[in-house]
Amino acid sequence: MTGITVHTIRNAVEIANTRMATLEEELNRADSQLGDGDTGVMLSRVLGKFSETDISTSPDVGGALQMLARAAAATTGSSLGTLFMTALLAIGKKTKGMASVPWSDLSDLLQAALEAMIQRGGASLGDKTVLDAIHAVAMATQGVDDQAHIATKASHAADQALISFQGKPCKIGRARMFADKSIGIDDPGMLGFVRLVNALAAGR
Amino acid sequence: MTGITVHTIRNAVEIANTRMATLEEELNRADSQLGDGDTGVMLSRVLGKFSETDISTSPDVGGALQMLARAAAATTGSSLGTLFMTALLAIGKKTKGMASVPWSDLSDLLQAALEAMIQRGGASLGDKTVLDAIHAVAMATQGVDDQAHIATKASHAADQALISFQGKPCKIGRARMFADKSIGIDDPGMLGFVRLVNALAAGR
Amino acid sequence: MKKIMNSASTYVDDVLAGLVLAHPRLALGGSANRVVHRAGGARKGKVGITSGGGSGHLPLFTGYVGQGMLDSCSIGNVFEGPNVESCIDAIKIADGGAGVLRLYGNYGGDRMNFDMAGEFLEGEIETTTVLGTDDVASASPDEGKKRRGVAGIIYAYKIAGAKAEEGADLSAVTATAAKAVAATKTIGLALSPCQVPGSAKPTFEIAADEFELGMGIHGEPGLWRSKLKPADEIVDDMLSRLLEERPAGHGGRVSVLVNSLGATPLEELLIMYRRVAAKLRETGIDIVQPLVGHYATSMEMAGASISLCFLDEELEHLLSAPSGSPFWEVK
Amino acid sequence: MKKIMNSASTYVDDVLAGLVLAHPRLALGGSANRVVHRAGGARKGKVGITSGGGSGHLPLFTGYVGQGMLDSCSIGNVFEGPNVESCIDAIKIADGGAGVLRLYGNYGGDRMNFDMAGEFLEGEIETTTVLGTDDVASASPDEGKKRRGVAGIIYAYKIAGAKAEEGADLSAVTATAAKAVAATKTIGLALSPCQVPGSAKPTFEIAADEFELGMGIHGEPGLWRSKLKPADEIVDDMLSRLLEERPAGHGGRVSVLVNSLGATPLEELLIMYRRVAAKLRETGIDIVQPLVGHYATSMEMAGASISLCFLDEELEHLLSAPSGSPFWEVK
Ligand SMILES: Nc1ncnc2c1ncn2[C@@H]1O[C@H](COP(=O)(O)OP(=O)(O)O)[C@@H](O)[C@H]1O
Ligand SMILES: Nc1ncnc2c1ncn2[C@@H]1O[C@H](COP(=O)(O)OP(=O)(O)O)[C@@H](O)[C@H]1O
Ligand SMILES: [Mg+2]
Ligand SMILES: [Mg+2]
Ligand SMILES: [Mg+2]
Ligand SMILES: [Mg+2]
Repeated sequence: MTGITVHTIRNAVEIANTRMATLEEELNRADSQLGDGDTGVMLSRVLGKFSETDISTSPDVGGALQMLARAAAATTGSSLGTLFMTALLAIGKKTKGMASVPWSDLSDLLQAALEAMIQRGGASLGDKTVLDAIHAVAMATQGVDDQAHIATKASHAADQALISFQGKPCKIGRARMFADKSIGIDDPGMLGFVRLVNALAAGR
Repeated sequence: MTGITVHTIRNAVEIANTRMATLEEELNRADSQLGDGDTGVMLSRVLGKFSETDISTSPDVGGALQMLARAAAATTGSSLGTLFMTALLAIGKKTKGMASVPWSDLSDLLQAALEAMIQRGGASLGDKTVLDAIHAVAMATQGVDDQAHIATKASHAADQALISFQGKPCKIGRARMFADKSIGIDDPGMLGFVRLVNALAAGR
Repeated sequence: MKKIMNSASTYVDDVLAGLVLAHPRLALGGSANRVVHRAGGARKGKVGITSGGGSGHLPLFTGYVGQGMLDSCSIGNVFEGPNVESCIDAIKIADGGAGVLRLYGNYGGDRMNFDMAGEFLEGEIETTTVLGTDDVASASPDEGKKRRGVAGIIYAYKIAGAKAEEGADLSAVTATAAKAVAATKTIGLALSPCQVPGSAKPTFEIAADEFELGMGIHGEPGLWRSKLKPADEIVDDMLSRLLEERPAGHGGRVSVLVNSLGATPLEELLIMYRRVAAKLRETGIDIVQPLVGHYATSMEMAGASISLCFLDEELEHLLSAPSGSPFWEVK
Repeated sequence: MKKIMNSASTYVDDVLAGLVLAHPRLALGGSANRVVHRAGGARKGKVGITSGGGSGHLPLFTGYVGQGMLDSCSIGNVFEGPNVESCIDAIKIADGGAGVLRLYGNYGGDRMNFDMAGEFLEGEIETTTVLGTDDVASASPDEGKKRRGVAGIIYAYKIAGAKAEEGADLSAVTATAAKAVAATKTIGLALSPCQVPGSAKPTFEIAADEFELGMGIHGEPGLWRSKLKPADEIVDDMLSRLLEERPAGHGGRVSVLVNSLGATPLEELLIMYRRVAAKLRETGIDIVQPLVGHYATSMEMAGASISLCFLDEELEHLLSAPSGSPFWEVK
């Protein structure tokens, strides 16, 4: 079984970018409940830029992810965008020089990304942000080593995270200021991550 | 028969000032149709100031009028106010040194005031302003020499002027900018003059 | 419209009190404290320049009192001319013995009051008059004398002020002020009204997606109303109207003022200025000392005006002379 | 809300283009033209100071680039932090070889981006960080580090800028900036919202007769809402909150900034300033170099803020040092 390669990343970018066509509006709407309504626009812009970025010149996964991080740095100043960039850099550092990364490493890599994002953004798990969904996926994929199983488990865990946080208040970002109102509403960052994981798991 | 004295002026001021209690709102409303809605407020302020001004120290009519003009100068910067002041100065100049002015002079004095106001403001007769009502009163009182007749004739002429100008457009002041809309609406300056002439003629 | 104020009746006096506290180079005088003047008083032997007008247009008119600009300024209630007494006071305060130029916007009420004040002082102080008539939307070019004065009058303040500071006599200062007025053309656009304190309704009404070209600063009707258009298109229209009045033989240097009527933010003024600069460059005109900001407003009215001051050598020289008014300093 | 603009997507770049055209002392740089810097570039050997933030707050942040103030400034989209790349560019441009202070408002996104930019440049340029945290309404005094930065940050620009101009090293400039931030307290009030270009609705909603104390400049909720009150009452409340935070041992001299959030006109700021001056005099406090005007806005938002900078000898000395930014000049 092949692992994660530059080609895998390229494919993932295409799937995510395609998904944004319909997801953009849903995320904007979610963000406009309590935030500034730009989560979808931002993710579209970043993924569009990724799609334009030729990472095939990179011999290793780490290099490809760093190229994407640099593209993000020039494309957005939003919190989610910068956290995304942080995650890419963190995983990129761990996969430097690797032409192929075993799927069994994915959970640990997500864990490393999570730590970097917590460090960067100052939020904690449980604050109802994108972090909680990433955490759920990292946990669910621990010890799993084939792509198909990872896809199923990740997709399911992401959905569960979204559902279980719906009834909780947001504690970070703009929505924090309206913590009570945020109960019953999806966090747009988390929603975006979950929808993209679903798409990647489904291969479209 | 006695003529116009400082005492007559003092009485007129009181009558006009009292009349403003109810007239103020009517004039504001008239001015707010096309103007800035302050004709009533302004006239109230000026007449209130006149009422506080002790003109009894003046031995002559001209001096008393000049005192009132000076009071107006310190009380308003509105166009009607300044024209009123102009009128007072013009009549004051003609009645300088006169302890009593024959009622038969009134028409000429109004005519002199009118000329000064036209000179000052640049409007013409027929523009639908306070000038047209003053003109009507000056014409109607020409050659009349007793107060009672003057009162009747002035009051009637003023009313007629108001009616005959209702269907015409305003050609000066703020309302000029909305000349068409001004048809059917009373000019606030003219309305104020007419109502005060009515009150003076009625002795209350 | 919401206002931070104590009451309509104290509005103007509170504003003026704050103005002179915030700007110690200014002082308040006149019998009713409705004259703003230089704290140091008139300079002996210098021609005085006085202006005035209704309140509600800050920094116009009072904010341009200072060295190399105005000596005094009489202030009326909001959107009302200053009364005759304040005009008399302002002329007296501006007088340094060499006569006083009355330099103010062409509005009927103001004119009556300033004229009357001048007559009161006849034989005592020599006065002349120059009226600001920069608003091209308010009358056709052949009726130029009927045009009202708007933001562009600050060029006349600056230029006449510098001339007086140089020691020119009353007739020379007056001639220069008239030249500055003749060289300056303004056109404005309005997006939304303001409200006079104490008044129950705004100064005019306009649909949520419309703007009006050429509207006056008190809501006087303009040239036309239309749905909002892209800024560049609007600016192009405004500029072409101003350039139509470019004086024959003009040498190719202008100063530009892009002015907010109040609520319109600096961001939008700069979007406009970007286009003005590009278009003038295309036309072969060089910009000297551009001004972009709040220079002549109508309280919280939204909208903007563009003024061009078509310079010659003298005007440019006087424009760049030092001045020390709180809202237009040149060093 | 109506805007004079070409399109939401060109808004920021059009504004920046206009800004540098109107102010030739400023230049636009960085790989995406999202850095405003001094036209002359960094001065060799001087500590650089860079700031940044979202667009829509002019003259903040870019208008304070200039001699004796900021060296560069990265700009994001409206109400969005500048991206990491612009922050990197801004730090590089500010660098004169003596290190760069990152001095900006305490907002989560901005902090992430500036931190990340600093890390990208590790080993290449020495950087330090001071965050503006002047808004007393945004957290209690014991959570002072959580407070957001608003208009009062310009005092830190001015004071740190003067310190750097004097030749102080990075750690001294950083310490002085931190001292200026600690000495400055701001409270704001909001009357009506603005609208982000392209957005379908305003940043917040508020009744036609209400105001909100302590609301943030992006519409973040404040302390309380109430029916409009007389200006003096509002100012008294605001001032007492600021004076509660007067540092122990403060000598009795403050600088005051009464700032419009955008649509609120100068008239109303002066009404507020009048009361501020009277109240501080009563309290035995002397005002130094008051500032009243548009210094930090949220486009067409209506409202105002009051900032007090509690001075000591060093801060006052640095405050009065010359500075040459387009929107705050001291000579
Ligand atoms: N400090 C943080 N830590 C973790 N996640 C965060 C943080 N701040 C924001 N987010 C995530 O980013 C999302 C908002 O993203 P976006 O709308 O793009 O950013 P912005 O708030 O800058 O407009 C939130 O829903 C949340 O999931
Ligand atoms: N130039 C003028 N000549 C004659 N009458 C005038 C002139 N300007 C204004 N008026 C009169 O003044 C009235 C308006 O008065 P007022 O509301 O007090 O003044 P303002 O227009 O300054 O608010 C008009 O109705 C008109 O009768
Ligand atoms: Mg958002
Ligand atoms: Mg009126
Ligand atoms: Mg009026
Ligand atoms: Mg955002």
